[in-house]
Amino acid sequence: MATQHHIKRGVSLYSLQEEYFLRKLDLEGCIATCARLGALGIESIGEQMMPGFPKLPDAFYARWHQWMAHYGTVPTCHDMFLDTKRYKDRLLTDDEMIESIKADLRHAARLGCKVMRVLVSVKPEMVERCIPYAEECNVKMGLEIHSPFHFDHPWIMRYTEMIERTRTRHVGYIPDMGIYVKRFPRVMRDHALRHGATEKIIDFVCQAYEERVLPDYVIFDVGLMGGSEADRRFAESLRHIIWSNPRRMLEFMPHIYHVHAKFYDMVDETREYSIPYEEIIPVLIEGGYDGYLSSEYEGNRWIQDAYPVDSIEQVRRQHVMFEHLLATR
Amino acid sequence: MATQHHIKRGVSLYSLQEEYFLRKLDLEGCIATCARLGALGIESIGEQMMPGFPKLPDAFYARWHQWMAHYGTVPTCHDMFLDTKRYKDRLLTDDEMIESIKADLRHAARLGCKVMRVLVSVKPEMVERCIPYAEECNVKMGLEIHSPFHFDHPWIMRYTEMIERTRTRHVGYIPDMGIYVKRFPRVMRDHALRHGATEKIIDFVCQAYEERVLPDYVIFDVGLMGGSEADRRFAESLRHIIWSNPRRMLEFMPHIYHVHAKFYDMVDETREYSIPYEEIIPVLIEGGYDGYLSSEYEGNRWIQDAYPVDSIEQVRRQHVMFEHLLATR
Amino acid sequence: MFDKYMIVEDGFRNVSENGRAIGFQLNTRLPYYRGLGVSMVEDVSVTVDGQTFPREATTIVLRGRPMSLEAMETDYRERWEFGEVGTVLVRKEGGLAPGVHQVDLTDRLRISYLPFPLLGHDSKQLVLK
Amino acid sequence: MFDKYMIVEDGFRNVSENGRAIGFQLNTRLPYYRGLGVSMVEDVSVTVDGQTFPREATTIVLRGRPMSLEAMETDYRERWEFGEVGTVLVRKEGGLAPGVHQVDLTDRLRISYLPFPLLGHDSKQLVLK
Ligand SMILES: [Mn+2]
Ligand SMILES: [Mn+2]
Repeated sequence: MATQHHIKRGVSLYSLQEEYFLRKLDLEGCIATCARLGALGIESIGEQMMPGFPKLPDAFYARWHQWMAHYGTVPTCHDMFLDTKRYKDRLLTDDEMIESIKADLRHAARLGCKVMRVLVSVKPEMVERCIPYAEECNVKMGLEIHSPFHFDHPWIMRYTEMIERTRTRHVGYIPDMGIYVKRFPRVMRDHALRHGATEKIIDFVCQAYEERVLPDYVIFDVGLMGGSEADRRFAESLRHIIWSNPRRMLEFMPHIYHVHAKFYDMVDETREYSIPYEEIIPVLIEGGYDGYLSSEYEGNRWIQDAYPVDSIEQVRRQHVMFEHLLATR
Repeated sequence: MATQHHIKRGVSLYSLQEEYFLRKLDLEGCIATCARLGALGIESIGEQMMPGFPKLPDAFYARWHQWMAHYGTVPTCHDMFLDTKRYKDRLLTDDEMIESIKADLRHAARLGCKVMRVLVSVKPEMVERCIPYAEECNVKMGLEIHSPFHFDHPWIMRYTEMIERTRTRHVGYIPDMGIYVKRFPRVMRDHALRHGATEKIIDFVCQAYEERVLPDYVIFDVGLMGGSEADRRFAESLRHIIWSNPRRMLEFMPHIYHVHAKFYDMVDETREYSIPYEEIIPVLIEGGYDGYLSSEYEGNRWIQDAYPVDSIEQVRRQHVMFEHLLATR
Repeated sequence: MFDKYMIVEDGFRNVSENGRAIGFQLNTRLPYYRGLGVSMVEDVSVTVDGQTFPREATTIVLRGRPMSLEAMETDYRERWEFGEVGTVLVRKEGGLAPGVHQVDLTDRLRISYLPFPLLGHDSKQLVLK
Repeated sequence: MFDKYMIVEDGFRNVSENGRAIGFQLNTRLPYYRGLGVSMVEDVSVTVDGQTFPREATTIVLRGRPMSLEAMETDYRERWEFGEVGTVLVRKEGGLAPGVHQVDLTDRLRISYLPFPLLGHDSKQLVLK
């Protein structure tokens, strides 16, 4: 059991994308679902469930705040994207990027979010230029530390240098727990098997993952083993799945605004198959983290070809696990 | 200028491989060269400059110690290898690996080395099994943290876990400063240009390196740019060249036994083109490191096709730089 | 990632003009997890019974508004929203014969944070009435 | 990494037995930065003027001791030391004609810590007297 802390539970509506996509749930239905699970922090993706984004009418924001009041939920975070390739023949100019990020900040503020997720690929210079506007909006910009990046990756170090140099209090991090994949996800393994990969090679790759062998070596060995195209793709996936040390969050804790509680496969109400929340949550507590654990279910794409997807049940299980791991003695 | 410290200067004879290979220097000549440069710590590779290794006669060791006395040098480290693929049709068994490592420990002890370099690919289980023998030999086993590994890589984490679990004082680290390549090495860039790579693409890759872009993305983009095979190989090299944070050594300092002062290109007596020793050495001093900076020149392979190699001059320049950076006020 | 939902089972039919079939249409969604400006929808390619139709013969209809694939490339306002069902209209003199057809749909999307295009593919047997 | 030093300029000559040339030889070093047990020298392949000689025709001589490439594969004692000059002997009835030849040498080494074989290649014009 955990010691005293102020960690809160929430859900990124990303988790319910399958149900929304198929129009089994609408935006209000997603919010109501989270409320019912006692996960009161609502993270949202404008481009996913708010048609018309970024040009949303006042009425939309009015309705949003009515829902928050009605369901007792709290807006936590808006996830921005940056379409640098909007034009076929050129990248966005720096000024266009800034305009795009500002529109996201404005939206986040209007939703009532204290935090905005910055896509990991956004250049630190662009985020730095937006600091004054973020201050104005009272929204903190959290760079999503998404696999295969990690806190000690040189790309992330550029952000750390910028944060230290500017002493800003409006740029920090949103670690995505997908950087703590300790065991190779079973759903990805099974998906590969259903799509032409060979059991012997899959086992070899998963074993190498557990041994933390350099992906280059595994990929080369799979080539020697005469694997199929599906086998090679599976081996290549090692380049994008990582295990790193959850304790590295401690050094960055003052700058961690929000946490993406990524998961692929809640086996039952006590554990995720590949991401050891029982190791992660104690670190967050030790570091004094006081933001949200925001569920990010990403299992649907690995099972939808063969099984019915029940994102709500998956999120429910994760939150039962969270309740247990967060319970103070 | 540095504060008080106990860092010593030495050379890995690896640095003089070109001269030894061409029989311009013999083993004694290499040692004499280091002594002349005031780099008194001698790191050696049995399989490189001690023909007959690992079965060396007593007379060899007697001569070795005479040289050390004569030149005023000190044996620092023996670099082991492990030929797991000695047999064409099978890998070494665990017991065979242990025997091989033990032979290296024995050799290190007979040379008078306090440290043995363990190749980064050796499995932690094998090293763990050798701890009792290392204790007996009074030789510490230092895992070489070699690019593209780094202190926070999951493979290295396995070693850290083992060291913490066993509380051994005979397994630690030898960081190779090749993990701190801040700027893409000029000698590699020029080598690629001489061997069919395109200037435009080389520049793109080097620029992406400075920006710390994920190698996968750069490699893909080079493909789109229609690069040649040489260009693609150059882009692929990004997977093996890394910049990481020298300050990460601080956490591991009690376990750092030795340092490989890797370098490719001493521009003059004040700086290496790509590895910022002016950032690295202050961290070693701050952490209280008291072992050797052991030169590891690896520029020869990148220039020998076009220019005469002068390893001695390169090592000399590095040590002038070290003297300056280590000088206490 | 939503490939299996790209082809919507309902709505596969011939399209007539002045009583003559001039092509056929089917309903479709993008296979991506958010909406996209249509300038980033690089291609929507329809194959029926092994015959792939030319890009020029293809029109996308979103909320009643038809657009050629070429026009979409430079349209920076229209968006194809997440999970939104649009219609692909393919010009083909005489339309398709009634009965079962093997329909393949391939989308190519330009996703800014990916160095490569995102390809989506779905294949379904549909009955044209 | 020491490819350019693989072919040693001196020592290229025909080899005779009972007054008849039965082949030729040249001196060579491994292109690697340490010595290797010969069981890990997977191949040493000689090409002269575009003609590659069969593996069976090739013998390596280290410190006066000749070994076939096949025998080397299971020899776990002999080592080819770092920078050591060995001799490649190639059987060829009549040897080579005197004069200039384009000589190519390719080594394949099994390096335990590399997943792929290490290939070394050198190409030089040598004069056979
Ligand atoms: Mn995330
Ligand atoms: Mn080294």
